[in-house]
Formats: sequence, C-alpha cells, structure tokens
Amino acid sequence: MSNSFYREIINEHNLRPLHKHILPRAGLSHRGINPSCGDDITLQLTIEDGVIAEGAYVGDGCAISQASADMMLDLIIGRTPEEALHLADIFLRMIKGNVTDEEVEELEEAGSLQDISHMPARVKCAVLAWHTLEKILEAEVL
Amino acid sequence: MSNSFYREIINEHNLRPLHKHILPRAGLSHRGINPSCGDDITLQLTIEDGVIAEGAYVGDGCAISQASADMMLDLIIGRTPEEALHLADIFLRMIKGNVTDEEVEELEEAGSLQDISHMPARVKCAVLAWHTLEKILEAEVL
Amino acid sequence: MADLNIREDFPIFRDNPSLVYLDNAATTQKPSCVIEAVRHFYECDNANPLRGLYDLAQRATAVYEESREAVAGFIGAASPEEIVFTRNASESLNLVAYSYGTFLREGDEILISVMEHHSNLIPWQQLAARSGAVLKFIECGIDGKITEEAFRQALSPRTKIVSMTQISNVLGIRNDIKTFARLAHEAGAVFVCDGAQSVPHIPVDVQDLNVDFLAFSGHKMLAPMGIGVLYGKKVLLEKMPPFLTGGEMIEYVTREGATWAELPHKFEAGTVNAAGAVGLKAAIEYYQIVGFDAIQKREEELSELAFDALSKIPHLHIMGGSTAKEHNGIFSFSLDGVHPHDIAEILNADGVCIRAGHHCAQVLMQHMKVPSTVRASIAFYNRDEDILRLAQSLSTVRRRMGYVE
Amino acid sequence: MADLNIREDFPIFRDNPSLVYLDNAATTQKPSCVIEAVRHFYECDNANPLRGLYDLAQRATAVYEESREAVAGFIGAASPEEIVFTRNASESLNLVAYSYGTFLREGDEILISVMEHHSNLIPWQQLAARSGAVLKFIECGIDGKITEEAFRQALSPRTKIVSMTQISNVLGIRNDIKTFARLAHEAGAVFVCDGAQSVPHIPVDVQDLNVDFLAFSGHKMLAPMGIGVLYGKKVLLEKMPPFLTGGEMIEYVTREGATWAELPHKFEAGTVNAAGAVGLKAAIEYYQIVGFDAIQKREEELSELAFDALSKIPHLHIMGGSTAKEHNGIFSFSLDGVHPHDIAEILNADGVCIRAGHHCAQVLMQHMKVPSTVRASIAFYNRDEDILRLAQSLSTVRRRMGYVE
Ligand SMILES: Cc1ncc(COP(=O)(O)O)c(C=O)c1O
Ligand SMILES: Cc1ncc(COP(=O)(O)O)c(C=O)c1O
Repeated sequence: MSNSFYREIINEHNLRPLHKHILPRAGLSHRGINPSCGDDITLQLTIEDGVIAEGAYVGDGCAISQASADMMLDLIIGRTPEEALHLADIFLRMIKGNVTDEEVEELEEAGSLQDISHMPARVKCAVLAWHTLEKILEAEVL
Repeated sequence: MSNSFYREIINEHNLRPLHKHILPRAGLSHRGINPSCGDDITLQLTIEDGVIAEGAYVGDGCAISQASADMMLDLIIGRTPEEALHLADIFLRMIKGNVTDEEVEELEEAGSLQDISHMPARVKCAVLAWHTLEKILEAEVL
Repeated sequence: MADLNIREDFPIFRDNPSLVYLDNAATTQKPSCVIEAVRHFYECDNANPLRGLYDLAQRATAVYEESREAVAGFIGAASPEEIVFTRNASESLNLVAYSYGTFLREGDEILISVMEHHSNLIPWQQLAARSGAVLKFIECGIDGKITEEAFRQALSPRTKIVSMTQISNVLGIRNDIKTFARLAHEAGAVFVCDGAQSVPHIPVDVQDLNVDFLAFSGHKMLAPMGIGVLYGKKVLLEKMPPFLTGGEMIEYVTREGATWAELPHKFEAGTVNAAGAVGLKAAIEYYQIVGFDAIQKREEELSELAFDALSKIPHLHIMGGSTAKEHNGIFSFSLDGVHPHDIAEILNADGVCIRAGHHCAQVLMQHMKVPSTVRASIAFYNRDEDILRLAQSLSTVRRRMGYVE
Repeated sequence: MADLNIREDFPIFRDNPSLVYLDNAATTQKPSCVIEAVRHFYECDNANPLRGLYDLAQRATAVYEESREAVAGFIGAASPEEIVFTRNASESLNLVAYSYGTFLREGDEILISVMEHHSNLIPWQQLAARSGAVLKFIECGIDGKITEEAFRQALSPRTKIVSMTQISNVLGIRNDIKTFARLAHEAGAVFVCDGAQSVPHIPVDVQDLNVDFLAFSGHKMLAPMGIGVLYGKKVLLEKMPPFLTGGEMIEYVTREGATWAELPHKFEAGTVNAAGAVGLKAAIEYYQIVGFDAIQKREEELSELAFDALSKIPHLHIMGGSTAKEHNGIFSFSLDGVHPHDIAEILNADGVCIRAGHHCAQVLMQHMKVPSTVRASIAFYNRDEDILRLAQSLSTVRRRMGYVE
C-alpha cells in the first residue's frame, strides 16, 4: 500500500461527491453494509424506459467505499441495467486481479481503484457499492 | 529413576505378599483407588483391645502399590491406631521428601520406598495404601 | 529502563528497525526468551504431559505444572489448582458463562458494563438466552467512568453474576474492581474480572481484589498465542460442572457416565498446550526481570507523551478521560472528516501500526455515538520516537486526504 | 526413505540420540521446519490476525488463512470455510456436541463405538444428559473389528448422530468409515469422524469418505500443541449456532443480541492461534515433501517388525488384531504378572518411551476386560533399532520383576 494511493481522484469523490444525496422518489433502494469495518451505504436508483435514469447514495464509510460508490454512479447513470451489471462484473473481477486492460478502460474513473486488488483489507470497502448494485439489479433483470 | 529400583524387596512383597487375602470377619474395611493408573486396593482391619489385631488387603495394581500395602501391614499389625497413624504420617512425609533419617528407620522395610519421592508419577501408587489406612483409622480414632 | 536495551530483546524489531508498533492492546510482540522457551520445549521436553511415565513425559508434565505455579504466583492465587489453562481470555469467559452459568435461573440477573469487549458480553447474552436470566448494563460517563453510585444502582438482590473489565480496551480507563467486587459480594453475586488489558500492564492480585474469577490471554502479555488463563476461587471451581469434556479431565468412565478429575484438570479437556504454558512462564519471568515498577513508570511516561502529542493535533478528538493517567496507554480517537480506516491506511504507509474499527466493543461505540475509532496502544518496549512518529503521521492525514487545513 | 535422514529433521533426537520414542499416538515429535515456522511467525509476522489494517497484521492474517487453505487441501475439503481451527481434537468434538447437539431432542439417538477415546465419548454422554437423547454403543469383537452387520443393527430411524474413530488409539484397528458414513446417511444421521489417529498416518479425504465432520489435533501430526481442526460440511456449519462467543465471531452486536460472522469465523471466538496454524501448515508441507506413500510404506515396515518382535516375547499378549496390518502402528499389550506401570517404568530405565494405562478408553478396557495395558505406537521417523530395543527391554521385564522365567 502506498502513500500515494489516496490520490486526488479518490479524495475528490470522497470530499465532493456528486451523487451523495437522497432521491426522494427512487423506485429502487438497497442498503449494503460491511460489518467488520462499519461501511454503510444505501443505494437508490430509478429506472425509466429501460435505463437507469437517476441514481444516488447516502451513508458512512471510508474514502474508498464512498469514492467507489460515487464513481460507480457516474458510470452507470444512463445505462441499461444489463450494461450496469456487465460493468459491475468487470469491476469485481478487477478487484480480484482478473481483468484485461481493455475491460479496465470500460470502467473509466472507477478503474483507478485497480490497486485495491493488492490491499486485501480494503477490498470489501471498494466492492460494497457494486455488490449493492448487483443486489438491486439482479432482482430487476430476472 | 533407576534400573535397580525394582529391588528384591519390592519384588518380593509384590510376588509373594504376606497380607494379600481376605479377612472374613474384618471389622473395618475401606477401598482406595487411583483413577489415573487403576490401582485398586481394599484394606481390611480388625481392632481388638485397642490394637490392630489383624490386617489384610486385596486388589490390583502395580508392584509399588502392592508392595507398599504389604509392607505397611507388616509394620502396623500389633500397633495401636495412634501408632499406625503416626507411621502413616512419617511415610507420607517421606514421600514428599520431608523426613529425618531416624523417622525413616521407624518405617522399617517400608523405608525402602523413599526413592519414590524422586518419581512423581509413582507417588500415588506408593501412598495409596497409607491414605486408605488414614481413612479407616481417622474415623476410628475420632 | 533504557529505551534501546529492552527493544533488543524483541527480535521483530531487528528485521524491522523502523517499525512503529502501537497495537499492543490487540497483541504484543514476543521477546526472544519466550520464543526460545517454546523452541526449547519442542527440542528437549516434548511429550504429552500428564499421560506418560517416562522421563520425557515427566519433564513435559513438570514444566507444564511449573508454568501453572508461575501464573498462580504472578496473580497472587492461593494455589495453582485455581489456575485453569485455556486458549485465550475469550475461552476463559465462555468457560465461566457455560459452567457457572448452569446455576442461573429465570429472572436472575447478570450485570456487565457497556464498555465490555464482545468476549465479555456475548457469552453473557447467550447465557441469558439459555437460562432466562436478564442481562443488565451499567452505563459509563462520557469520560468512561463508572461511578460507585451507578454500580450500586445497577445491582439488585437478583444479581447473580457481575462481569467487568479492569481496563477498557477502547478508553483505557481503569475500573475500581476492588470496590465493585466488594459490592457485588454484598449483593450475593460472584464477580468475574476481565483482566485481558490489565494483567499485562499493572500488578494484579486476585486475593487483594477479591474477585471470584479472572480471565486473561498470554498473547497480550508477551507470551505465545493459544494460551490463556482462567483463575477461579477453588470453592467455586469445585462445585462447577466441567465445560469441555474428554481425555485428561476424568476419573472414571463407564458407558453410563463419568466422574471428574480433580482441579484444575477437571477443566482442561484433551491434550494441553504445554509449549504455550511454558512460553507464558517465560513471559512472566521476563516481566519479573524488568519489573512492574519499571514497566509502569515507562508506560506512564509514554502515555503522557502520547496524550500531549495527540492533544496538540488539530481536529483530533480523544475519547474518554481528559488526562493521560486515565488512559493507561490506550488512546482511541477520531479525526474530523477522515474515516478511521483511511487514517489507519495512511499511518501504515508511514510504517505506523494502529487499529481502526469498533475494537470488539460495538455496544460502547453505540453508547458513545461513534461508528468507529482509531486506537493507538502502548507497551513498555515502545520508544519515544514511536509516539512522535505517530503524531507526525497523524498531523499530515487531513492534508493527504485533500483537506486544506 | 532412509532411516537417518528423516531422524535428523527432528531436533529432539540430536540431544537425545539414544531416545526410543514410541508414544507417537499420544503426541509426535516436531521437525525443525515446524519449530522454525513458529519462530519465524513471532519474529517476522506477529500481529493479531483479522483485526488490523497495517501490513504486519495483513501478513499475520494472510499466513493464518493460508494455513487454513493448506489444511483444506490436506484433507480434501471443498473449501477453506469448512475448516475451523480449534485447540485440539477434543475441542473439535465438543464443538460439534454443543452446537450440532442443540438440534437433538428427547428420544433421539447418538451412536458411538465402544472403542472411542474419552474425547469422543464424554461430550456425547453430556449431550445425551442435556438433551434427553440416548447414547448407544456399537460393540467390537475381541479382534477390535466392528462389522457392517453390528453397525446396521445399532442404527435406528431415531439415530441422529454417529461418531466414530477412524483408527483406534488402543487397538490400532481401522474402521470402514466410508461404509459406516454411507449407512448413517441412509438412516438420516450425520457422521462425525474422529481422525486424531488417522489423519497423521493415512491420506484422509473428507469428500471421498463423505463424513459430515472430522476432528483432529495438530500435535499428533508433527505440528505444535494448541492447534486442532474441525472440518464440517458447509451446509451444516452454516445452520449450526456458534459455540464459543466473543471477539471476531460476530457481525453486529447490540445490548439485546448479536449476529454472527461468516464461516469459518463464526466458530473462532477471540484471538486465534495463528502461530499454531502456521506450524500446522509447515507440518503439512513436511508430510507432502516426505510423501504419504513413503510414510505409509515405512510405518507398515515398522509395524511388521514390531508385531513380529512382540509376538515372540513369552507371556506377552497383543490386544486386538492378529496381523500387523490390523494395527496401523499401534500395539497395546499385557505381560503376564507384571502391571503395565511397572513395565513402563522398567522400559523408561532403558530409555524406551511407551504408555501404560487406560489410554483414555476406559469403556474399551471394560469391554475387553483388562484394567490397563501397555501401548507402543510408531511414527515414520522411528528406527528399526527403536523396535529392537523395545523388544529387548520387554523381554527382560519379567526377570527384573523377580519371575524366574
Ligand atoms: C482417537 C483419539 N481421539 C481423540 C483424541 C484427543 O486428542 P487431543 O487430546 O489432542 O484433544 C486422541 C488423543 O488423545 C485420540 O487418540
Ligand atoms: C478487554 C478485553 N477482553 C477480552 C479480550 C479477548 O481476548 P482474546 O481475543 O485473547 O480472547 C480482549 C482482547 O481482544 C480485550 O481487550
């Protein structure tokens, strides 16, 4: 783990998140928690005309869990649930150290969390939002 | 512990015990057991006119437990309960390594078990008969 | 006690000279005498203790039982029979809850404090669920203090067990065990003391405190992992049923039932961890060589240093007592705007080892209304430099997380 | 596998070159790689696993979890989550009896064999007493054999748990676990296998045997004391309540209750014995380097040698099977007119370490109508010479006890 990990990009999403707020009329909502470290995120989405029209999160947690949620929402808003699930799959594989460079590019900014794969203790923080996303969407898509 | 410990004296008392039999009309009887090694002795005594008139034992156990019982009976038959308790006290202290040479002499043959004080695993075998004796007599004397 | 000499006794610092280890409340490092004692056991005395008649087994038995005597002496027990070897403090507490717990009936009360470690909390919750007893909590103030008054109020004639930590693993505060044990006895309850954080740092005398049970772990006091202690008063241990059953703890066994071995063996089922016990003895001897006076003096110095240094860091808030003395070398704190895990990660990058999380004390966290904290905890082998590096690293965290000041 | 090379790996024989250690069923000696692995952990990786975010704690966590993976691989478990670290086989069996035991109701049956070690007997007796279940015994023949027929007859539709040792620690006989587990499953029971004497000597594959639980101890398989294993099928472990409670095994805790961590942590309360686990991993690696083929071949050779040598001694009677093969390196015997303790003492004087007593199997002793026996037990590091010295010493015992022949 390196000094430089808390790079601007993570700090930026953590300190000035774009999507950290409540969606008053969200159709879908799910809470994800990491008991061991206390990260706690509630993810909200609205799906309209087959795409994720709106998305937001609230919660507490470390910079990685918060930045990861914020980056994820940046990426998936405007996509179909299937596309979002595809991206979640890439992200989760990235954290396991099992992706191609092209796939990482698809993740845009969220690809900057690739280093987490070398930080076992933080893996849970990074994947929390994405697992929560899977939980919401798998129920929808099925 | 030495090769020479199983000296004639112990072997003799073990192989050809004088007092290993049943006293059909014994007044007093008590069973002593060492659960960890399975030594099992039933001691029987008859007290007449204030002295131990008869004594015997039956049971199973290692040479040390059997020889110790046999030597003890050699020593105490014909004595008063108080004298027998006094000898038991010496014997038990001898095994703890806490006696004078004069005291050991009072024990006659049973004094040959003094080496047991250096064999922690066999202490229980050596003292079994003597503890059983205490159990019987303390009830009498009190 | 010179800074450096002591440190040389701990091999881990040889290969990691710049390691700043401040997670001593979680586990301590091991001096070479402890590591060597374990090795020596396996190289020279290894056999199954209590079982064999041959010299090697007798040696194994002797060193194991000498370790028990060393522990009895260390905590002032009346006799070695009162010392039961367990795996760790958690198992010791479970033993009491399972075994002494069989005496509890519906409506009886178990009293613990809100600052208990999960290991001194969940076993009682479970016992309450099994027995129909009620688990009650004594509150502490914002400074961590449990007053005599609060304690008296929490006690009732139905209180059967009181269990409390002597030193909190989160706040570092020390509870007045002697007074609380006396009050518990007056109310007719037994008193269980969790010594996991106290026995390694202050002299503990079970007869002076007059506690009925004391639980602690070897690994938090320089000894190996896998060895812990339950002290129990003989009269209580004698009337309690066994907990774990199996080899070594029996007298007779038939198909229908079994009778139990004498104390302390009744409570030690299966092959014992003799090497662990021997390691614990070596640790106790090391404590005795260094001396509790020197250890306490040094830990107080380091505590003062840490309290001062942490107090000066902007945006940093120490939980609990407002003087160094109230912390006994344990400091939990928060830093505005930065999650404890991020702090831990950044400190790690600077080679400083501290803990972040709930410290196995979620009920205390709820009581104090914080989700988690950072904790630095001291041992006598820490250097002044360790504290300075902690403070220095901490003072850069907010900047490194993107805050302007 | 040359006699001497292997022996050099065991430091205890360095200082005691003439030591004849034949109490391997009680505990084995430790190779230097195991002793070194423990030392290395304390000198380089020591921290409280699972708790810290810093590098040292991550290393401690990693080596601890790698040890779990090594164990899972060694016994063919489907996943490392199915491996719970305990103190020893006894604790593993207690865990099942306490936790799975909560599912038992009055009138249910628990079935064990008469040859079980107390550690696989008393926990079930106690469970029967707690739950109102009935403890039933499967008999074995005078040769130690449990027939399929006897097993089928002992089973009933009320049988909920069957627990049996794979290799008897007294007779050395090997039970047909695969068949018995299948029959138990057909009857709707779970099958617990006591692997304390088998895992160290033969390849054990839990999926092939299809047992539900397997218990064994590190110290009987070259590893340190204080570390044991419970394998359990995931579906069963998942539905079982925790046994010991405290730190590390929880998810959320409130004053009112708690939820549990995921497998396997749900069953590991308090600070784990990471150094012990690391030592166990080193032992497994040593097994893999030497190879089970070579180990079994060597132990069979030694077994043949011992059986032949003992059979030739006048007045000596070997308990159980009448061929070497049926003994798996474990020989219990008696010598006419000489109590086992006296034999052990005389052999000790000759530097030969064997066990005398009931071997924690009093029910088997009662069944076989012997008060106690002498036991010699083999490991692959024994020399031919060890067996010869055993036999030689034994052949002088009666004379030294005063018998003429
Ligand atoms: C067959 C059997 N089961 C269980 C045990 C108990 O093992 P431990 O004492 O390591 O718990 C032993 C050994 O003593 C054994 O031989
Ligand atoms: C106060 C307190 N009690 C109990 C424990 C449990 O100790 P262990 O994990 O060694 O069982 C700890 C340490 O984790 C502690 O700090």
